[in-house]
Amino acid sequence: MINNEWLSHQTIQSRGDYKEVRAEMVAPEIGFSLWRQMTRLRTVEQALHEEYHPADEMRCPIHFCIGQESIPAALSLLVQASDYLFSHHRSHGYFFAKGSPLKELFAEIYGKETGANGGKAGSQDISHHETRFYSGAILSGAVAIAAGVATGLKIRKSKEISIAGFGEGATDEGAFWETLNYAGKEQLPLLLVCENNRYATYSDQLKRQFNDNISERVKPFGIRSIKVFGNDSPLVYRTIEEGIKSIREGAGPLLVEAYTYRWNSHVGPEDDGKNEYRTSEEMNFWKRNCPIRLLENALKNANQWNQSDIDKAKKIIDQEIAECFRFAKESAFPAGVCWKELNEEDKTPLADQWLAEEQACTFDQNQSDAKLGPY
Amino acid sequence: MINNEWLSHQTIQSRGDYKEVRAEMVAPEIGFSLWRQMTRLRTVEQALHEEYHPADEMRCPIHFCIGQESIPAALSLLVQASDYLFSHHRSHGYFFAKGSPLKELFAEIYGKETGANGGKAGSQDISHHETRFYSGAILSGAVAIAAGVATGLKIRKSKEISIAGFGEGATDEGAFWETLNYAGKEQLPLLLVCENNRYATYSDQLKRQFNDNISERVKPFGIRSIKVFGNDSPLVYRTIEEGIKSIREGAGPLLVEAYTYRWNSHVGPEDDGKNEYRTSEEMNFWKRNCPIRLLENALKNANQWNQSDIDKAKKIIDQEIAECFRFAKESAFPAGVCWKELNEEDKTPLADQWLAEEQACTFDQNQSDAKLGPY
Amino acid sequence: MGRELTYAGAILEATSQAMSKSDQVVIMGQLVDYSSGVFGTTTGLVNQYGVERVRDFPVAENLMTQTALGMALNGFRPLIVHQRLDFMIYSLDAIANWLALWRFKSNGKTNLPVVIRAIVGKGWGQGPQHSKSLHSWFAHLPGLRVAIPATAYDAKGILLESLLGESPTIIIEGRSLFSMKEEVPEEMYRVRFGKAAIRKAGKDITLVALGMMVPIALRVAAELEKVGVEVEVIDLRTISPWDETAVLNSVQKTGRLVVADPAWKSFGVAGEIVTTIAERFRGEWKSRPRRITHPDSHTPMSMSLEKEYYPNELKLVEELQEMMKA
Amino acid sequence: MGRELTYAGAILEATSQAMSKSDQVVIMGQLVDYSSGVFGTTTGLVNQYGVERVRDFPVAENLMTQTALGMALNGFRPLIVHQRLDFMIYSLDAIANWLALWRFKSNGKTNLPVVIRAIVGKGWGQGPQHSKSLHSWFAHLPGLRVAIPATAYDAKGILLESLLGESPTIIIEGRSLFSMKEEVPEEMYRVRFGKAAIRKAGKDITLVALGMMVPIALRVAAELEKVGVEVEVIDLRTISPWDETAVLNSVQKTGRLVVADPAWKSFGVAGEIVTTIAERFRGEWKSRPRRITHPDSHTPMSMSLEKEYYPNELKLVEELQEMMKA
Ligand SMILES: Cc1ncc(C[n+]2csc(CCOP(=O)(O)OP(=O)(O)O)c2C)c(N)n1
Ligand SMILES: Cc1ncc(C[n+]2csc(CCOP(=O)(O)OP(=O)(O)O)c2C)c(N)n1
Ligand SMILES: [Mg+2]
Ligand SMILES: [Mg+2]
Repeated sequence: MINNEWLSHQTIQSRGDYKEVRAEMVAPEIGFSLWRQMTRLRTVEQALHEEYHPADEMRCPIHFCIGQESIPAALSLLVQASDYLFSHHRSHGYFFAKGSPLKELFAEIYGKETGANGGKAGSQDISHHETRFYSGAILSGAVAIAAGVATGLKIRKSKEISIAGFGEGATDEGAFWETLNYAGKEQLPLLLVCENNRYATYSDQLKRQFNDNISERVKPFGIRSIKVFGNDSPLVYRTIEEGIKSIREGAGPLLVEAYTYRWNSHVGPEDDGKNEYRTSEEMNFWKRNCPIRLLENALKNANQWNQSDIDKAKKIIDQEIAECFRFAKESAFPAGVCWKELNEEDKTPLADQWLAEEQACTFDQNQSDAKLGPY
Repeated sequence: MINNEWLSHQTIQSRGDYKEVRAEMVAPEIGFSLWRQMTRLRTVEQALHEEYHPADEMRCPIHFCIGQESIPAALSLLVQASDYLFSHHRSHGYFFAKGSPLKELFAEIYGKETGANGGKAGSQDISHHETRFYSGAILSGAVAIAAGVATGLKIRKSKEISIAGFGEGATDEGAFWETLNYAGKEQLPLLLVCENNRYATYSDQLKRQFNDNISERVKPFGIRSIKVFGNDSPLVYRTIEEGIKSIREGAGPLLVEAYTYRWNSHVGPEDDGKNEYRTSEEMNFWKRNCPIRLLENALKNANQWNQSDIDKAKKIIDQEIAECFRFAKESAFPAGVCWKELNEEDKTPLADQWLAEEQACTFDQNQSDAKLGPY
Repeated sequence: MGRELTYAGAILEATSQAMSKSDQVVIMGQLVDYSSGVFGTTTGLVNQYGVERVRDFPVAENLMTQTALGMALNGFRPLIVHQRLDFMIYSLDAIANWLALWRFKSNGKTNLPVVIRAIVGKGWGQGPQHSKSLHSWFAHLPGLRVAIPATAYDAKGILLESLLGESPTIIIEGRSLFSMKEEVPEEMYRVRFGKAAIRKAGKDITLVALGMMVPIALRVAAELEKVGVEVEVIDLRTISPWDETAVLNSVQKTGRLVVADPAWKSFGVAGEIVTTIAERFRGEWKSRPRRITHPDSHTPMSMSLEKEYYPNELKLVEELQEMMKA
Repeated sequence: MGRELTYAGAILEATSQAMSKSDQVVIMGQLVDYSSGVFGTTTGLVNQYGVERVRDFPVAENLMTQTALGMALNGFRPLIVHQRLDFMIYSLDAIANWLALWRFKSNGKTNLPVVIRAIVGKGWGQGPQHSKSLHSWFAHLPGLRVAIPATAYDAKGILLESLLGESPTIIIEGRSLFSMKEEVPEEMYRVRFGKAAIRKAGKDITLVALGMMVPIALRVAAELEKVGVEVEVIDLRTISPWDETAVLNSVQKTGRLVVADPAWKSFGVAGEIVTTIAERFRGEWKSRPRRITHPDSHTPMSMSLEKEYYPNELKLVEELQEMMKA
């Protein structure tokens, strides 16, 4: 196995530029697919970022994931349609990873009827039931729900797995740790993907946690774990591939901690630099060691770079995005919704089928006093 | 340091009766005090247990702590009046440990006006502000509050410490782990005492947690920890003594996990044996290896057993308890309380002193729309 | 006379019947698999349905609810039991930020049939951390159903309706009702949400009662009958939705409304009922509406204070008689 | 004309003044120590008071509240800020099982002056996890004070009153009020709990408004003035306790009551106000009371649906005019 003991946000920069990406770790078509998926995701995010203000139609908070493409790209090649995937607020990468329809992501952000949730949820709460993708803005909640799905899968003895993606910030919450206790105890088919990008909004991990050691902390809870340099996409791919395989084979929960970095502000297109929470050296380091560029170099070194394939792929991506925008912009806004119906299901097919209708009944007034029990 | 690697509820019994208590670990007067305090607490609990039904006046759930006297006894000799102590539902031992007035404990349980909380709180929510003792029945909550007090102490650069006592069950809760994260990160002056008695109500630790390894799990959170056989009272004393000393000197939080056992039902005097959650072998093992008996033997072996001192001490204890019962029984029930006053403070001395009275003011209706911010 | 069951026994029977009818039904909660069960409501289930479906859960209430949510998403119908509603407060994030709004944010596509039983302690010095009843909180949340059965018959019918229904549901159970015995049919039947039961007809005062207040209300009505006052006792049975029509019709007849809710007075369910009727009642009030509830105070432990704290028959009789004078 | 401050600026000033007056005041919350502060309400405090008193807290809301509680027990006066009230739901155990009942279970001996600021999102697609306002939940709990300031002036006065008061307090702040500017005195002054402000006098309808609904109510009153309807606008300012007398006196004059509450309709604050007045009002209703609130639905993200969801001036004008006809 690779040597990763050194990894932490305190040490990454000091070791200088990352030189260890090896295209040979994965088959050439996987290498290309990783590049293509990362580029696709990056291009989507850049396009949304640029359109945000001029269009003034994406009227919801968006947490862009530029710089963090490697995990979603690897997942996109590895998850099965029947697996479940849960995301936090920074949802676009995971939506993408699950193969959920991008058009519906765009339309959702635009608040349109054709959006994945008909404009009810927006970027930070988006879901797509058909492809088993779910998200939500409250930190750590979706991780716990993912454990619930995994509990169901285990009872059914299913080969499907449940996956939760989140940031290192979510691990501040107690909800995260009670989930780990249960996942470890039950040895659930659960893949936990922690994208450690060092910050929760502006707050450094070491301002909130004793140490940069999440992958170590989870082990005595019965969770296997591994940390990787998250911008080394072939390595990320192989790690997750083996991880998913082991989980499907019944080896129990696994946490993959991927060290990575977000380029943009925490939320929205405005610059949050005035909060001075990170240095330009740090930013530049991570831009130089961007997952796409690292892979590009590795592919070139391995003679797996075919410019015409690349150009073709880029063109298709551009067309897809243009089509997504068109779809989103041309779709209608939702209107005249029935609030009640949207919040409450009034059909009860199973109860209708199995339960007899109510009859009158007696009432006994001889209520005894409460008795002592185990409190 | 002592070898304690072997300790866990799975192994304790299999090693046979515990033979390692050494009276020499502590000064003779400490040995005697430990015996006296344990015996005092045991006698109190046994008396309450026996009186519960015949009297039919202790109308609240009580979680007896018979069998678990060693931690409270050690603490009673080591905490300072100005330290803070927080307990869970099994509160009597900790109330006792803080030197809070036993009479007021009895009266509180009897629901009397003279109780520590005037009969408002009962056994599981009792507190005694004057001696800085607090408890509460919701698991893990008091541990978090103890961290809050420790935060205050740290800001003040106080030499006082904050102590929280709880069972292994409380560590199922996420609230516990988010507290540890913070305590470790802030290196708070906090002593965490986990009395691991194996069960949460009837549920075995291994039914709820991956492993019997709490003291190990807390370490990577920045919490020093040590586990001890909790019925070895000189060892417990020394461990806590050193622990408290180190915390006062600024070494940061420490968790002491003490393996022990409760003799009675989880709650109340009724037998909960029909739930068949523990064997009579187990029960017998722990009764044989009871903290009082173990110390008694050790004191005898060390020639520190003076029967007339012992008899004298026992007599004083009996008198004290009789006095407590008399006080509780003769006290009046609370009556005619003002609910509003009890729940709300209407005095505001500081505000009265520092704030000017309100004046009329304008109102601007030019409310702008909400602006995007960090969500 | 048919077969009798206690309130606890009725819950147990409903659970067992639903579990045997549908593999989707699983139960989770602390100590559900021991012979005492949860106050007798889960006893023996583990022998019949095994530990996979009768799950003793770690003491981690928020996770338990999220686990149920995830299982529901995966096709199950989980039933959660909390020995005390107070413990459930740890799970409010799961309830308010996830469960209650899941259908909404899925754009009406996904339903989560998670059922939560919350037991409310009363008496024997439960004190302030073992006796809260926050049904008004749950009812305030869109997307949840809330019930408060007062009889063994309803306890069974509401639980079955919930377990085989499609909506997240919270059932408030008064611990002091558990030993009440009553005729309960063996078959699987439903008690629908939003349909109150008129426990006693009367023309003078409409007395809407919830949960633990129902038996008290009936005793009070019997008492007042003796002095010629006819109280109509409406057992609301479910709070969200609640049967506005039944209450309105009754008030249309009596012109007097009093709500007896076993919870704090202010910002509670009683206020909602009075307001809704005030908004809709077109007749003339013969007397101003009243609420009979716990005082706005946490629960005292002492036996002597419990007596002052919980509204009793005497107090109700007094209030109702004053209303007849007004 | 005196000096003007925004709502956010007024909060910042109150905090800073309290911190400089008393060492006991500390502030905790995510990102309180960055230059944006929490929407400008904490900017610069860290430079003045240091990191020990201006504490960027881990994302662990329950612990944050318990920490505040422990610090209060230790003699501090902690102020907590939540960027969204929704995040605070994780801390309800700390609030409902500990903070709210501490004084009670100490037998009235110990007060915990913990102040919690909860910001409620509105608009710009906040969606269902960033826009809930659960003030009725907090008001239902005995032992807590709850305020909902609508003006910069009140935001400052209520925060000072709370920070230097002795009771645990929750202050609900509408995010969309933060940029409102107003004359605010520089001195430290108090706005008392339980004292409403009559923002506009009128004899026809009593319009009780809370928080974000106050500016809307005033615009509506101005609109109706033009057609000869005199609306009395009462800004409640605090919810627990609330000024029953002010509302009752007004209704005694107008015979008409409408409550505008920026929250879900059912089981909410509006219901409490209507019921209390219905219990106490001895005159004759000229028209049945009404509530103007959000629908009983979670908040949609889409701009087009936000417009349908939040009550606006037009809707209010309509409702009030209907009341005049009735
Ligand atoms: C319970 C809760 N508290 C606070 C927030 C506000 N919040 C939104 S994103 C965020 C930071 C999250 O950091 P991390 O989990 O590392 O994910 P990242 O944004 O870095 O991808 C915070 C604190 C929230 N969404 N939920
Ligand atoms: C939040 C919460 N959930 C459930 C309970 C019910 N309960 C009371 S005591 C107890 C077991 C506690 O076990 P442990 O912490 O090991 O302490 P012990 O009783 O063994 O001393 C439980 C589950 C509670 N008090 N609080
Ligand atoms: Mg992060
Ligand atoms: Mg235990």
